[in-house]
This record gives sequence, C-alpha cells and structure tokens, in this order.
Amino acid sequence: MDKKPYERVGLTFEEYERIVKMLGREPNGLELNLYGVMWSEHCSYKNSKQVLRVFPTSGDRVLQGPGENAGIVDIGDGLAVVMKIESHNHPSAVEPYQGAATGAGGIIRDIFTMGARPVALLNSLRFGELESDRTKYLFENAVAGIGGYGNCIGIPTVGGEVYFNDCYRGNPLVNAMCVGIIRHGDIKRGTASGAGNAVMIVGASTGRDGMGGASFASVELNKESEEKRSPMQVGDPFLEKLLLEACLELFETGCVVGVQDLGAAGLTSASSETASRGGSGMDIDVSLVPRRETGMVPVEVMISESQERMLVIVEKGREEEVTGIFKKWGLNSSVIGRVTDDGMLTIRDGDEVVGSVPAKSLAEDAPIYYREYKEPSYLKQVGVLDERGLEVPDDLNGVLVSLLKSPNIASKEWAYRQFDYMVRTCTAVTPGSDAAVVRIRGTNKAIALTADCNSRYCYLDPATGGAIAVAEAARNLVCSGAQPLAATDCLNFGNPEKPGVFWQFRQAVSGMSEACRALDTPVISGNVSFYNETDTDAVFPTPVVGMVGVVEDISHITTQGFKEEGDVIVLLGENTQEAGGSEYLKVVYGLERGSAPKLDLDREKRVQGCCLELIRGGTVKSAHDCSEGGIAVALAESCISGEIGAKVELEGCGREDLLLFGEGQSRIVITVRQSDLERVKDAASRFGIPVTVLGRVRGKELIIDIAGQRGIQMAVKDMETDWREAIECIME
Amino acid sequence: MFYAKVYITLKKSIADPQGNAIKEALLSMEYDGVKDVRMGKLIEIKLADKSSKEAEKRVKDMCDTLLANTVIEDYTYDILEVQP
Amino acid sequence: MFYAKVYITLKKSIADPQGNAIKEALLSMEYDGVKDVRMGKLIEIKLADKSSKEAEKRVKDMCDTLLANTVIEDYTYDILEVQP
Amino acid sequence: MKFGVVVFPGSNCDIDCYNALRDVLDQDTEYIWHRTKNLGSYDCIVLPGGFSYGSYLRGGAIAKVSPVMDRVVEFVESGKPVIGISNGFQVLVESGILPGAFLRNNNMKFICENVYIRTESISTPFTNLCGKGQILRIPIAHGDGNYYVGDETLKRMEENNQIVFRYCARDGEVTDASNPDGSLQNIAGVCNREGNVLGMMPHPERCMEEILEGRDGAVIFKSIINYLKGGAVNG
Ligand SMILES: Nc1ncnc2c1ncn2[C@@H]1O[C@H](COP(=O)(O)OP(=O)(O)O)[C@@H](O)[C@H]1O
Ligand SMILES: [Mg+2]
Repeated sequence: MDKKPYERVGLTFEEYERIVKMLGREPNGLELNLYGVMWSEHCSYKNSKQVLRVFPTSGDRVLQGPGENAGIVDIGDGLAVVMKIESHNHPSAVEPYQGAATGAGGIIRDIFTMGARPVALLNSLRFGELESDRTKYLFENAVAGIGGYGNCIGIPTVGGEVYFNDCYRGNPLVNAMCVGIIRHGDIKRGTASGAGNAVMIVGASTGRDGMGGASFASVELNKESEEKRSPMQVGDPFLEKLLLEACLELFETGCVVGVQDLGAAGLTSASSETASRGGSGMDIDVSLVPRRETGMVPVEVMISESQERMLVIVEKGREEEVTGIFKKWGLNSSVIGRVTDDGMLTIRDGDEVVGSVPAKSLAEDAPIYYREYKEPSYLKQVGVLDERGLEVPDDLNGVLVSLLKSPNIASKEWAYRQFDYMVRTCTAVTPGSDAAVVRIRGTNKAIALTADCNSRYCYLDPATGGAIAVAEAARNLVCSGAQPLAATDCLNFGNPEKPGVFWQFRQAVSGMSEACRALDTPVISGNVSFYNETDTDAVFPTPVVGMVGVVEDISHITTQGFKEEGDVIVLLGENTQEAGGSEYLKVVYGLERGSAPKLDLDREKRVQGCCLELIRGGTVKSAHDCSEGGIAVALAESCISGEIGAKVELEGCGREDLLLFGEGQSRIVITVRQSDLERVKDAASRFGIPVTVLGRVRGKELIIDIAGQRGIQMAVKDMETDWREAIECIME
Repeated sequence: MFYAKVYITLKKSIADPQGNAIKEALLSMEYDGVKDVRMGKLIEIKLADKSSKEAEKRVKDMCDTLLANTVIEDYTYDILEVQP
Repeated sequence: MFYAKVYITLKKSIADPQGNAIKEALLSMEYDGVKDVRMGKLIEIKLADKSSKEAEKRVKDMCDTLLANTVIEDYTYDILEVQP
Repeated sequence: MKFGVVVFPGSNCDIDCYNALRDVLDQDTEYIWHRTKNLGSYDCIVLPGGFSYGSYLRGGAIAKVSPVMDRVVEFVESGKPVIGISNGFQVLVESGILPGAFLRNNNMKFICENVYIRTESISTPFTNLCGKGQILRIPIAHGDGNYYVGDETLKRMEENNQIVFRYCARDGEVTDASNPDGSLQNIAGVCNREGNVLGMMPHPERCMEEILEGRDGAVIFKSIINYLKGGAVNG
C-alpha cells in the first residue's frame, strides 16, 4: 500500500492537519520534511515534554536550565559548569565504533556551543551479558569509539559506568556526557536576533550522511540521492578539535550574537530553534552551504546530519573576522543568510524561494501527547521473593569472589584504560573511585563528576530506582569531598506508545524528581531516548543520572582506598539485610526479583550531610559508598584501592549473606584516625544518623566476622586479581 | 593455495576524515593537482582453498561478516592462485 | 585526469598485530583455510596531471615523502587514466 | 632562558607542557604556531603530545611536512635541546630526526596508565639530574607506541648510548610483563647521536604535581634547565 507523503516523513494525519491549519495552506514537499524531522520525538519531545515538567529545574545556582544546548550551574568565583548527557544508542547498535564516537562528538559540541571549554567526558554503557561474540564486539568497539574521539580531541574521559544485562542484548545503550567550565560573562546562547545579522555555517562541509529513518520522505529525491544517503556518520575528532579552538577564539571577539551546533535535524533545527528563541525569522540560501557531494537537493542540505558543523549568528559587518579566524584553523565558514524580523524561516535555493514557514511552528509548536499509561503486569510476578527458598551459601569467600568477578562489579579498567583520562593535567581523581575529580585551574577548587543508574532497581520499581540513581550519584560526589550541585539525565526507555513503558517512564521521572528536590540537585539538562526495544523486549527502564558537585578546597578531595594501618573503619548509615534486586541474587541464584532497596530520602540527605561535614573538617581519610555487592564488596574495593587489609566485625542477626551482600541504601564506609572517632560520633548524632564502628585497617587480608563467626577471610592480592582481571579475561 | 586482496573503502556519501587530512597535506606540499583522496584498508589473506570459486565464496563471506561493516563501507577483492 | 591506487603494506620482516588479530578472529569463525593475514592501507588519489608518466612520478614522490614510512612499510601503486 | 611549545593543529598536550613549564617550574614559555618561520629566540623546543593532524595516516606523519619542522631541523643542527613527547616523539621519528618507527600497540588498543621507566643514560641534557638507573613512575597514553628500529641501527644506538629510557617493573627490572605496548627491547625513549634531541612516549608533564600523578616527571625538565644554565652533563 502506498503511504501518504506525511506518513513517509513520520507524521500522523492529525499532525498534518495541524500543519495545514498553522500555515493556512498545504506545505510543499520540502516544508513537509522540515516538519517531519522537527516534530519527531527526537527533536520535539512530544511524548515526554509533559512528564519532564515534573523535574525541579531551578535553584540559586542554576544559570541555565533545560531548553538550551546544555545546562549551566554556578560554582562560585564567577565560574560555572556547563553539562549535558545524551544518548547514541541506535547508531551504536549498528556501527558501535562510529556510533559511540559521534555520540561523544555531538555532546562535546553541545558544551562549547555554550561558550565553555569542555574539560571532561563521561559515559554510561550497557550491553547484553558478555557471552556472545556480537556483544563482545559491541562492547569492544563502543569503548574504542569513545576513546577514539575523546583521546584525539584531547578531552579526558574521567568516569562512567558499564553494566551488562540480557535486556540490552538487542539494544545496547551508549550515553555520553560532557562537562565544560565557563566564566559567567562568557555564556553564549542559541539565539538569533537582530534583523540583518549574518547567519554563518562553519566547520565541516555538508554531505548526505546522517539522513535516514522514517522521517525522510523520498518525494522529491532523485535517484542519486536515494542511492547515496546513509544513516551513519564517521566522526572526525581532528576537525572538531579545530572547530572547538576556532569557536572559542571567535567568541573572544564579541561579534557572536548566538550559536548552535548542528545536531539532530541539522540545519533545520539549528535555524528554526535559534530564530524561534530569538523571536526572529531567518532567511537562508542552501546554495551557499559548502558541500562535500554533488547533486544535493535543498531538502538534503536542510536535514543532513553531517557532523562537526555549527551555525553562528554574527553581528552584521563583522563577517570577515569570522572568516579570518576559521581560515587560520583551516576551516570553512560561509554566510548563508540573514536574521529577519518576520518570524519566518525562509529557505532559498539561489534566487528561488523553496520554502517558508514560521520558525516557531517548527521549533515549538509540535503537538504534545498525553500517552496512556498502565502498571505493567510483570511487576506482580517479579516483585515476589521468598527468601526462605534461598539457602545461605556455606562458602561466603566464594560468593565474594564471584561477585568481584561479576562484570557488573569487576574493575572497569579494561575499558577506561583505553581512555586518556589525564590529558589537560587536571584530573585529580582518575577512574576507579566513587567519582572523578577535576581541579579548576587558577582556583583552589575542583569539581566532582559521576554517572549512575542501577536499572535493575528501576525494572523492579521505576520510581524507587529513579530516586536511587539520583541518591547514588549524589552520594558518590559526597564521598569524593564534593557538595552535589546539579544533575543531567538521559532517560533510556522502550516504546512510549506502550502503556506499560510509559508508566515506567512517568514513575522513574517522578522518583528522580523527588530525589532531586530532596537533595537539592536540580535537573539542568537532559535527553530522552525512546524505542529501545527489539521485537519482543524493551530494555530495563534506564534513567541515567549525571551529576556535578563542587569541592570547595582541593584539600577535601577524598578517595575510596583505605590509607593507613590502624585507621578506624566506620559505617555511616545502617546495615540492613535487603536481598531484592541485588547483584548477589543475580550472581548466586540467577534471580532478578524482589523489591528494590528502600530509600529514605531524609536519611540519605543526613548521611551525605554528615559525611561531607566530616570531610570538610579534615577528619575523613577514605570514603566509599555501598552499592552493588553490598558492604562486603565496598570493603573489598577499599582494600584493593588502598593495597591494604582490614579486620571488620558486622553485627546483626539473621542471614549473614544479606548482611554482607545486601544493597541497602544510604550507607557510606569511612576511615578516620582513632583520635577522631569521637568527632565522628558527635557529628552522626547531630545529623541524627546511625553510626557503627566496624573495625580497623590492618594487615594484608580482608577479614569480616559476623556475630563472632568468621564470615570472610581473603588476601587483598587475590581479591585484586579476581576483580581487576575479570573483564579482561572475558574479552581477550 | 589462493591469495586474496580485499579492498575496503568508505561509502561515497560518508565523510573520510583521513582522506581529507592527507589531501590537505599533499596540497600544502604543493602537489596542486590532487583533487581528492580517500583512505581505505587493504587486507591480504592467504587461503588453503582448493578452487577459486570456493575461495571467492569464502572471502565474500568474510567481508560481510567480519572484514567490512557494510553500513559504512564497501568492499571489493581480487583473488589470485599462488603456489603454496 | 588520473586515478592512483596506492597500496601500503608492512614490510615482511615486521610483525603485524592487526593482521594477526584478524587471522585469529577468522579462525575462530571456522574459516580454517586461512593461513596468513596482513593488514595494509589503500589510498586512492585523483590527480589532474596531463600524462601518466607525470602522474606516476608524482605518486612515487608522495609515497616517499608522506604516504609510506619506508622504515617499516613497502608500497606499490596502480595508475589509471579516467575521464574528468 | 625561553622554552617554546610547538602547536600543530590537533596537538592537545601543548597546554599541559606549557603549564608544567610556566606554572610548575616558573619558566619563560611560549606557544609556537606550526606556521612560525623563526625559532631564533628559543633555548629549548618542546614537541608536545596529542593527535597532530588527528594522527591520521600515521602518528606524526602529516606534522612532519608542517612548515615549522624545517625550522626545528635547523634548531636541532644548531645543537640546542629538543624534546618530543608521545606524539612529539612520533613527529621526530617520522621526520628522521630520531631513528626508528612506531607500530600499533601490540594489544591493538590505546593505553592510558602509569608505568615505570628506567633511566638508561644520564649523560643527556634531559637526564643529567637523574641518578644512574633511576626509576620513574610516569603516565603513558598512546595507541601507536610500539617502537621499532632495524637491527643495525639499534646496535649503533646502543653503542652510542642513545637508549635513554626502558619500560620496567616497579623494582626496575626490564621484563616483558612491564612492556606496555610491545616496544622493541622495552624502549620508551631515545636520543639522537649528538644527544640534543630526546623522544619519549611517556608524559613527564603529567606527573609534576602531587595532586596529579606524583612528581617524577619534573626531573626531566629540571635537567634541561640545569643544562641550559651551563650545568654539567654527566659522563
Ligand atoms: N565506561 C567507563 N568509563 C570511565 N570510567 C569508568 C567507566 N566505567 C566505570 N568507570 C569507573 O570505574 C569506577 C567504578 O565504577 P562503578 O562501579 O560504576 O562505580 P560506582 O558503583 O561507585 O558508581 C568509577 O570510578 C567509574 O568512573
Ligand atoms: Mg560508588
């Protein structure tokens, strides 16, 4: 059956009618394509916008919330952090190296578009279990692609996370996050204003790459185009490095009115969004856009997603300054049009007007959908967990070993060793601790960065799982000595048209919002990725949280490794015995069920507050939060990082396995000098949180006794080998 | 014994960063006549196959499953018979 | 107008980790007949030269000064005349 | 005394070298744009790490035809010290200023981590403050650091004391296990016959402050300063 033209660009009949009504006429073929790409979920957020309004997005420190290319949060001294996370899941499933590379490239542009120098990259990666060759291929190449781009452009990849679960087998997730530093006065925005100002395209020339998918109609394409267009792109980090330096140099001149990178929907989104934000119109001539290929028709130029390009709005009369700077860096720059005051996006091909529609109608007037939602039925089944049916293993050492070897817990060094995490010589805490710490040159401050999400919790209970992702991110920052400031999020879900998926989405967002409010970390930017599913399975709901915190004094920087023989090991928070959703349950019993760990946000806030106060007071020698694998794995990791042993006594009755490996929230293991113990107890009582002395740093073994009985006894060296080499052994 | 030479190139519509950089370098070295440069891979494989038909089938298979990613790359190959 | 295909390969005496990795991968995929794999580069250059002699001289020059590192690499090339 | 740090398009450790020299060691330091025609005012040139020209084609290959490299050759001939780090080392090798060539790391992956290197020659402008056999803990970050050189040349280099650093274990032993990338004979750094040009894959500029990866890298730049001040070169 022949599809209607509007269907071919991915629009519904109702959407088409809406366009006709707005224009007062039928759109022509080119115009229809513009609506097709701009009203896609990817550009318009038509399915998610309503839900995202729940997020807290403002606060004293927020200089730019969602809506721009990236969010900005104040860190004092006239400086601010620019950050954003974005998905590149679908391209990475097809061509993992280039998919991941261009994911990094795209998010970097979002940061320097705001005028900031990018100072750090993070990533969040998810694949199927590391069993099939295909999964290994995806993992290997996605990691190589992230490194290939970040290393070459010279931005350190300082942190991230990697998880393996069968639900990602057909749908790997590749999310990239970038962080920049900027002076308040240097902030640029994606705004076109001032009729007569020049519209310039700079950077790479335009080709037929990055076009594809449903939203591309062939109505007016010739044969050549059909054959040549490609949905994939190849990243050019070298060109982007030049573009970055040239743009930052250009911004210094003060001639830039607004700037936006060309991402999804290419020139169409950059032109309509900048014009719309500025309440302006724009008149551009596609024949002036430098091209890499012959025979491209106007619509191809408008929606090409060729990488490494930017749109710059420049004060009238200063175009040559731009050309001069870009020439110095060996880059293209061309005036392609002017800002107008009629609100129309007018597109010419030479002398001929080939399309003209209100800029705002493309950028802001897509319909908003209120999708149906319904609690999915699987929850009833997986929520039930009968612990009595699970025998307590005899060999707890063996359990610890299998957890340390589980790819979800094992060292991710195999991956991050491929990332240059030191370039720019600011990385004070490199990958391998709770959060990365990057110092701010010229100040005594640093920022701490992390990306977190345990999607198994989200699968069992999206609201609690979403809240835990926020809480864990903040906790990781606090453990590093930072005050959490703001979050960015990447919401990876299945098909939102399915009521069960949409329910997960709403729940997750509401849980995250509550946690962001409680912990005072507004959401300043983010990204939604739907349709992460194959014929049968959707991925677990995976709302990845990226977070930044400020370390007020670099002397507060704290890492997870135990430091010195004789230090006292203290638990802030309470050791519970929750089995639900744990890695232990998965690794030992093959189960992914039960309730997600409980989260009391008030308790969480107080535990974090207490830890940070103690760190700032100079009391804390190491701090590590308990996450996957519970307190036993947390202790093991602190031993491994510190290359020293510990002797610990856990209290409590009931199941030793759950005391050791349960994943209760709001727990931080710190070490202090014996003489500081009273200060710790005093602080804990002021913050109203439980505090327990667990034992001491000592020797070369990790020994954990439970109620007087030996639970764990292992040489640190052996644990280290198991943990450090697990992923490498699987991959090589 | 056969000897296969596999040539893997980026599809025409895909940007070729390496080719571009080489072109710019050649131009800066005053090789003005250079109009375009594309960079690809050359993979040489020695095969113990009996017939050239068989070898060819195998090589095509290898290209599709491992050597090239046909989303972004095209391939061609030559197959020569050689003495073991 | 000429079209040069430059083939750059590692010298025989030099170990080729990339080629080996591909060989191992092919063997693990049960292409048992694979005896050896070498990985090289293919560089395609469009040239505005007038005569093939001229083009050839130029290409050889490019290889020696930029395209190949003759400490570790050998090169060969084909030059075809093409319509502009 | 003035240091110059060359900036090729795509260099990205230029800023790190600059900061290390200016902020940590308080030296007069300037960037040198790759089109610069005159290096007369500098006492030492640094070719920094990174990805000049994207490291497309081969690391350092395109940079060698950059205009500044003719001037660097003259600078070398004048006998003044030049240090190339990581990609800078690749540039020196590609230009033929230093012998050898680089292959892909033998595990085929980019590697970023701290390694140990042993100082094999202390009679250079870059190592004159090192103890004999001194072990340095220092980061590497490269994908093509697998150093290769022909037998003949290697022999000559050894006779001339041109091997400056070798990858080693924490205790200084040169072993296969401590060779991160497959470099021939664990070679991590070499100098030219005259001794005034050093190329090394590890990044000394990354370990000159306690807040980063320790301070072991400082000795190399301090040696250069010592040399330029007229301090003796050992041996
Ligand atoms: N893909 C990655 N890229 C860079 N660093 C990573 C990556 N995955 C994990 N890491 C680092 O490894 C360490 C442990 O990661 P993870 O187990 O996720 O920590 P946590 O449980 O504290 O969030 C962290 O320092 C993290 O930044
Ligand atoms: Mg943690």
